[in-house]
Amino acid sequence: MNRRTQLLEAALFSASRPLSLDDLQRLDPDATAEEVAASVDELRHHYQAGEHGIVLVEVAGGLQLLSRPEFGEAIAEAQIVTRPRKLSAAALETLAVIAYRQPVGRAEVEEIRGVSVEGVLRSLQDRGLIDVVGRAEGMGRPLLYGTTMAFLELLGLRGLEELPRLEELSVALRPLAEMVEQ
Amino acid sequence: MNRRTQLLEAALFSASRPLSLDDLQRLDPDATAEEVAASVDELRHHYQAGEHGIVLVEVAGGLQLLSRPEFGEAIAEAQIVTRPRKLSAAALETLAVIAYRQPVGRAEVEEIRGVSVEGVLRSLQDRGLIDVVGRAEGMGRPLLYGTTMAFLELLGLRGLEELPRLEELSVALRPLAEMVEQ
Amino acid sequence: MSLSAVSAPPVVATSDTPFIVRLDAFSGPLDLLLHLIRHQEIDITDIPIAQIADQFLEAIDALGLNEAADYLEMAARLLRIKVQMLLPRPFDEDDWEDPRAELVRRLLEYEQIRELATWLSTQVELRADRFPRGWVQPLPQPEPPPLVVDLTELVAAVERVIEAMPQPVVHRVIPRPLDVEGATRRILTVLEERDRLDFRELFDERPTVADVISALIALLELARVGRLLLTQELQFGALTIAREPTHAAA
Repeated sequence: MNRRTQLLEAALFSASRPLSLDDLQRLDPDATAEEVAASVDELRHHYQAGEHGIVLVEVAGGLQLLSRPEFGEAIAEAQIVTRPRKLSAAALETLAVIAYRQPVGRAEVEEIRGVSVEGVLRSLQDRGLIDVVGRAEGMGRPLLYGTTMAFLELLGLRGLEELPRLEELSVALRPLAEMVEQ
Repeated sequence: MNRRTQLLEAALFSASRPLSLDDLQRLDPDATAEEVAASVDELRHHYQAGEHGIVLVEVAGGLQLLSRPEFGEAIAEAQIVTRPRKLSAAALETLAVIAYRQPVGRAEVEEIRGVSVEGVLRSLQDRGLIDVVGRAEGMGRPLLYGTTMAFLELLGLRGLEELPRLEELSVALRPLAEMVEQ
Repeated sequence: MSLSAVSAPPVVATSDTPFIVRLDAFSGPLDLLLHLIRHQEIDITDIPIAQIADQFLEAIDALGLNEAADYLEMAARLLRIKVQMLLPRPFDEDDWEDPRAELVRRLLEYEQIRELATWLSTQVELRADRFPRGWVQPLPQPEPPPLVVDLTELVAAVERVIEAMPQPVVHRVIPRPLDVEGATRRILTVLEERDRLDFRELFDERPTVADVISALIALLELARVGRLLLTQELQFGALTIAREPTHAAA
């Protein structure tokens, strides 16, 4: 592979979308269209000789390097692409806020956590740990979230009343208790 | 390349994170550890011959396919990949303290840096570069922080042992020790 | 890093050539202090504290209190060391403990951290030119592994939330010049009424940096001439001001 072909390979590898010939041309503005096409051909040949786990395919938007489909199942089974076993710290914290303050709107959760929680809310909802339980009064009637049965099951609780009460937690929790009363 | 090597190549290619030898072994449970190692060697050779835009590197306790650094600029300029946001001086200093003192509590980081680090800790945690790794004994049982695999990935390190050793720094602590004894 | 972002100040600063430093270019008071020391090629084991303290105060004077909180603590520390340096040394020099020793230790430790931060930054940049696979391939999804969460984790998460809750914002204030004389008068007036008070009682709800620094300088001066006693139980604890017994109220 010459240097230009290597550059195109690196770009096709790192891109999060298929690359058009225009995209590839922009990588090396000095190259002629023929030179770019020749590099693409070289790559296609290299990967299509059946010697590799990767192939170069033409999809709607352009060219893309993909792993060969026959390996998909083995990769999925080894859980190499997806590996969600534990909730992230961000998800746990959001879940904690919702558990203790439900029903609660997104704005309030964001105010407490000091960060945007849109994505986290969606993923908690996808996992069935929280759900929309109503709408608040007032402007925009924002959605209110609460925890689900699955949440209780996950924690092995019979009901929300079995969550540790704030007073029973360490001293660090007192400020929240005060805030809740406000 | 035999079929096993192709499978490993496809898996390394599909994962956007480093894969450990255990991960690779799980792909082909019938293969012996030696066979997996042999396939890895074959791949490494194949990509390291300087013929490709991609290389196989050891990072964060695993193996990862990455594009070759000399193409980074061209790919970023063609807007095919956006380079990650740069870390602020405050974030870098905080990471340095945590990397060397982990597990370490917020108070100690603040003592060393001489500033409040509440916001920085939170944003480093949100970026997945540090995480809570435990709690200290003693009053208030403060949270202890440590660096994550993502931190190693960000730096391209195989492990924490690749961080420079304190003795290698130009600012040695020795003159100080002498001074304190005076 | 931060240093290169600062326009070069004069090599030697005197009272008529004040430092012009952009504080936002510094990552904290230690960074600023190191800059003052290293830029003037001062021997770190023999810091002219009076000169450095003045330059430090000058640099932070323009700050609003909100940004200055971390800097104020350092200012107080410098002023305390400055006073300690003025106290007569014991006859036997071996018994003298250099009041600057702890500060020097912290500065050197911090300088190490800064060097490491630079290394990290270079490393991140090297790495930033190598990209991982950009596209996440949709693959047949196996049964997702069961989630693992327990109550302890949830409780820990609650505590983290509380710890990280945003602090109330103190509004930016317009800087005023220092008024040490006024602060001295106020302290003496209060001490005529009371035997002891907490440092914080000297201020109203929203003191300016100038207020705090003025009071600090006044207090340290009054302590030095023996008009009052300053005590601090813990390193970052409350500062208590007490009347010297010899100046007891009539």
